[in-house]
Amino acid sequence: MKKVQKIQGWALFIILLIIGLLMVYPMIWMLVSSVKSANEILNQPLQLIPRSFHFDNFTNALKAAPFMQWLWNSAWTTVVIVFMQLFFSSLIAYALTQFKFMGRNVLFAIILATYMLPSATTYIPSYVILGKMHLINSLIGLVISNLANVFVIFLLRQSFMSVPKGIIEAARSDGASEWTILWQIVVPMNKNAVLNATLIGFITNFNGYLWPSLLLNDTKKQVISVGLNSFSNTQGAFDQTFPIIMAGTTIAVVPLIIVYVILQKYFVQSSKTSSIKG
Amino acid sequence: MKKVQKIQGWALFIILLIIGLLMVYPMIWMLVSSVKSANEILNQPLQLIPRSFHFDNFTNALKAAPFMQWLWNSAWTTVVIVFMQLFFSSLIAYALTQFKFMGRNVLFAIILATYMLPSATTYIPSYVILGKMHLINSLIGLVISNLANVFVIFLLRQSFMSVPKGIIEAARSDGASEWTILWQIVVPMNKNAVLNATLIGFITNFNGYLWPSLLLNDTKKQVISVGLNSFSNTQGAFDQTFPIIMAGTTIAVVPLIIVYVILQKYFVQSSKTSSIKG
Amino acid sequence: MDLIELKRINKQYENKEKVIEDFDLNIKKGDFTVFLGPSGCGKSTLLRMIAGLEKISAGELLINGELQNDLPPKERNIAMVFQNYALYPHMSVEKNMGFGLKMRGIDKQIIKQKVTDAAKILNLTDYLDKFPGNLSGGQQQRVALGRAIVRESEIYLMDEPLSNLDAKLRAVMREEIVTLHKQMAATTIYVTHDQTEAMTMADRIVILNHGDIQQIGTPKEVYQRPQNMFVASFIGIPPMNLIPLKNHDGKYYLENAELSLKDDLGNQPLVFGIRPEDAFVDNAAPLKMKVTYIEDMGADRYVHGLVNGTKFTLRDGSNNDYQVDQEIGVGFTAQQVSFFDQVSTNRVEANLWK
Amino acid sequence: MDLIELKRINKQYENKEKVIEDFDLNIKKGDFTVFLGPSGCGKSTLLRMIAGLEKISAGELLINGELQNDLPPKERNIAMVFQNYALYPHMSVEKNMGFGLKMRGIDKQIIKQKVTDAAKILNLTDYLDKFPGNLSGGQQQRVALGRAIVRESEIYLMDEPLSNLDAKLRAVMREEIVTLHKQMAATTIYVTHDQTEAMTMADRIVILNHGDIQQIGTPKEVYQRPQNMFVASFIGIPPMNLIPLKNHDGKYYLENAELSLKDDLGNQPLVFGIRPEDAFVDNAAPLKMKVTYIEDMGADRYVHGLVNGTKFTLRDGSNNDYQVDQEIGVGFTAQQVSFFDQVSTNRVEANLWK
Repeated sequence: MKKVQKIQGWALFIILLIIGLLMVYPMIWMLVSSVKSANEILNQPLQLIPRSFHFDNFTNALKAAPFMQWLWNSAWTTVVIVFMQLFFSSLIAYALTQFKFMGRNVLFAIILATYMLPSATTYIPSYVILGKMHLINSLIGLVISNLANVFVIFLLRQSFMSVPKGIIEAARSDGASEWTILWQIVVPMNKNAVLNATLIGFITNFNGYLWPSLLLNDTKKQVISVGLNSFSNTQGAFDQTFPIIMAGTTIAVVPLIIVYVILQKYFVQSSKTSSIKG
Repeated sequence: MKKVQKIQGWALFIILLIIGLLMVYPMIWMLVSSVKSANEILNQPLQLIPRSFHFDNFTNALKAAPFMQWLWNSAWTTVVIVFMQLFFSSLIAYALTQFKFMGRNVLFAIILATYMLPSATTYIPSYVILGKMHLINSLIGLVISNLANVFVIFLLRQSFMSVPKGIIEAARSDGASEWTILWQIVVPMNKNAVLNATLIGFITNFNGYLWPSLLLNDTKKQVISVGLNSFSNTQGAFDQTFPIIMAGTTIAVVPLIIVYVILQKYFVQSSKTSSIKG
Repeated sequence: MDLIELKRINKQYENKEKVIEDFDLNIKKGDFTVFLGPSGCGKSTLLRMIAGLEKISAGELLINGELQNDLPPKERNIAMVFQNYALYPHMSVEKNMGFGLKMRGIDKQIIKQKVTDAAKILNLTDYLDKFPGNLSGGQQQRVALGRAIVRESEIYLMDEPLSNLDAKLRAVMREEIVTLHKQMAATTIYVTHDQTEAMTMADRIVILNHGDIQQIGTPKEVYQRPQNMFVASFIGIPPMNLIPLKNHDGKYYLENAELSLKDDLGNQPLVFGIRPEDAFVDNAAPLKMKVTYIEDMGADRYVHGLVNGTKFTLRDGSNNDYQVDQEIGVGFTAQQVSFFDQVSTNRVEANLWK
Repeated sequence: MDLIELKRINKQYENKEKVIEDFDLNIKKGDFTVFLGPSGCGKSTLLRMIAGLEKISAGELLINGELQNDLPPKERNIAMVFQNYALYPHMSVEKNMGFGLKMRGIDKQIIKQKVTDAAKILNLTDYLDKFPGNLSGGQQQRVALGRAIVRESEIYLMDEPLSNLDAKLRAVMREEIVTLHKQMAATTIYVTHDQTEAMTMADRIVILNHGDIQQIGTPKEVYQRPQNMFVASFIGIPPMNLIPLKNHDGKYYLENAELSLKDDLGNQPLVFGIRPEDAFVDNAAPLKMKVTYIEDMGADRYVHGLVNGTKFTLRDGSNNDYQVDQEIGVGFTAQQVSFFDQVSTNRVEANLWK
């Protein structure tokens, strides 16, 4: 019997590993393509091991466009946006969950409504407003137009609701102000949700394309997602420059890999802990 | 003292209402613009009350492009995709939280990694694969390429982790199969997370633009987000057709409003309940 | 002037019935007062109004003669121990205990000293670096106590602090809290539904039901002279046996035996009450009970049965065997009998002759 | 052949120490067996292995002589009551109770009938449409019991089912469970750390510590003749008083008083044990205790103190007043004394002369 179960364990492991590999396949494909020759990509697109390694794709890519500038633009705007979104969203989520006031449900209904709108519908009014503030074609404008994020508010509110009332009251009778309770009690207790929001915010903003492509025109002011796309479109014959595009994409993904390495441990860990506690 | 508190309550209400209105402003702007004349939009873009109502913008929009076909394409693909994503994600989230098997953390780490990738990196391999399946320029292809969604897996896993072990065990000793436990116990108990995922999935897919714009070419096969955009781009002089575009956008938003009305009650309700329970 | 004065306190939640109506109570400095009552009797609500966590709908709360109604919790010199400990899960034991002092801007060195001292008293010295999630229930309870005592407040409020502990630990913690109370001589209000806690810890018990005071008294008074049938049956495990008396021609009968009262009560309808430990098996007695269930606790044995359909329990010190359905005679100690009015359920002062 | 046989059962979690080692136990059909022990003693793990919720690392579990080790829970004819009720929060009481039958494909009409019957027994008829979240703790507990009894299994397993209820409700539910057990005559294994539950409900108590059986016996045996010092101090609230004896020239001394034993034990080092209710105040007695704390429970009063530095408790039936730090003499009933070996801590059969 024991042997049968061990074999079943292995089988499950292998099946799930295959699913996992299928999921991660596009990333591997991109990495592999970035060191292949153009001919090899076109002729054998699904072949995983390159016949020869063309690391010069990377140097060519870096020579062909200001990838480093774009990366920097994306990185700092994303970090600032994520930070500000977490800050404002925490404030609103705290008010929505810990205070009782007239119109609380109305406010939440409005937030929910806003969340459902295609973000495209906000582009025109946002563009008009930023224009009046002379912030078109400016990374500051990109940051300002992303200060609030209804999804982050939504996520934090759902999580803040689970903080036991007793802990808030204990802190109040310990003499803590609402400000202190938010930042020293509620936010640390919802570390999980805050990390989720950080991850989601980072990904959404770093990978964001449409809005920055409308807002930013100068090549130097491009963010990496837009820059990479315009680079691909301006490289002429697609079939010949494909490896260079893949190399550029790989460069663009580096910050995501860094964030992944930092956060990955935490998310996987939290799964371990919970499985022990049961 | 009582009076002061009442005034404070009103002040908070008004401040938060203003924030709410600022958030919902783009939607109102769009609705208002859809019944304005082109001149009025261009000359007084921030004026909320139209001088005259031009409902013919809507009939003109419907005459100018197959909005109803596009809406239908978006609606059914979105419903099918959301349903399938919930189905598959529930299965994976259940395995990740309720089974102990080798490589569980590896699998989750891979899912997390996939989630972080800009979806743009998956476009090319997905396109290649769909091409081999002869599903380019097909709504079926759009559905199939969206069957799994790592974000939904992520969301459901985090929520499924909180189901007390005792309840799963009670169900097992009551004679329920794992399949039954998943659909009759775990999913209903995580109604909240499932509704969150439904909402997010609906919004993401209904509003999705880039991937369908790459995959679908025929005008008849367009989804509403892409159709609307190409309609805007092909209407010639932007300043004259702007009201028609806004009318089209308003039409595109109708299904979102329907979903909002259905789900809104639930989300706001859940906030009420939790505030009583404390 | 008493330390805490509650004057015609009312509590009403929005659009709901009043939970507390015109509640009056004074609490003396240094007293250990226990609010005892079933769940929903308003005892926690009262405590939370004193702490400032719940608004007072009407009436006045005075501490040291000063009106507190509109003071926020942090401006009242009160430390509270919460039912579910309410420890901050992301802070070490040391940080949990020092948080209240830190919020009051106390110097770090002094906080450390006070926390170390409190930890020593509560046997928590080895756990100062641990997090609440890694502690047992009893240790978490000690941290919650420690968090309150480092504050050195004038008033301590405790909301069912032992309700999540097992019987052994509860017994230990009861003694610890009483000892702490004596050391610190601080005024304490302790809310519980557990009458053992009330009996063993209180200087004064306030028994509540539906927001009304049923009786105020020392544990002994409350146990021996319950002021109404609610108190009689709420205090004591098993509770006092209550049997309505029959009344013929101005004479009272307990089932078929006449009871001769010293006092003339006219024809007031009475209920007879006797505690299980004041009743015993006496087969010569005219009162008969049909045995339904024997409960042997080791140290004591309770014989449960029915007296003409009414549940009756006695504590039996003998080693005799009883069978279910057996009929036994029940005697009782005449001095320990209580009487209540059948209608008002209030205590009636009356004594038996024998 | 006994209904349940555990043969050299072992439990070891991955890369950890063994929780249970070579555990042997037989349980007879119809018995109410209680596994009693402190938390972490392995009692729940044993129950969960019997239920099939936990793998058996080594050894054999037989039910009706058939090996169960690799059967999933649903293929064992066992109904379990979980500690935190484990009710399905999204199902009505009726659906909760009927779920196990529905999973077994029973006809809807029959399920309805059985659930209605069980609800009648448990006073849940008015709550069938309610959801668990709207019920009190006691009602939730009844639903959990109801869910088990509708299954009409051969074996009932209960994992600390009353631990979340208050003292009054626990007393009521104890009686209900015993009554139910008698009605259904089903074999029941009940896990608890509460010795009152064990004493009042069990046909046979299995006392566990660190995965090992300390003693198996009826409540009376376990209370009156504990087989070692662990059992002596685990059973009884307050626990048995234990004082090491001194030994000079083959004679035993309890402090400064000689004890004359009937039996010749050589120089075996002994511990003297007496339960609080078998000790009393007798100022003429040579054994002296310094009073530290009086605990008046209403029906009983416990006097806690120190005998030459060792904690000692006696139950006092008198109405005398004692002061803290007062020295009183302690007498005891000679027949009720227990002796233990100081080293092995096991019971030593010995009797006092007087």
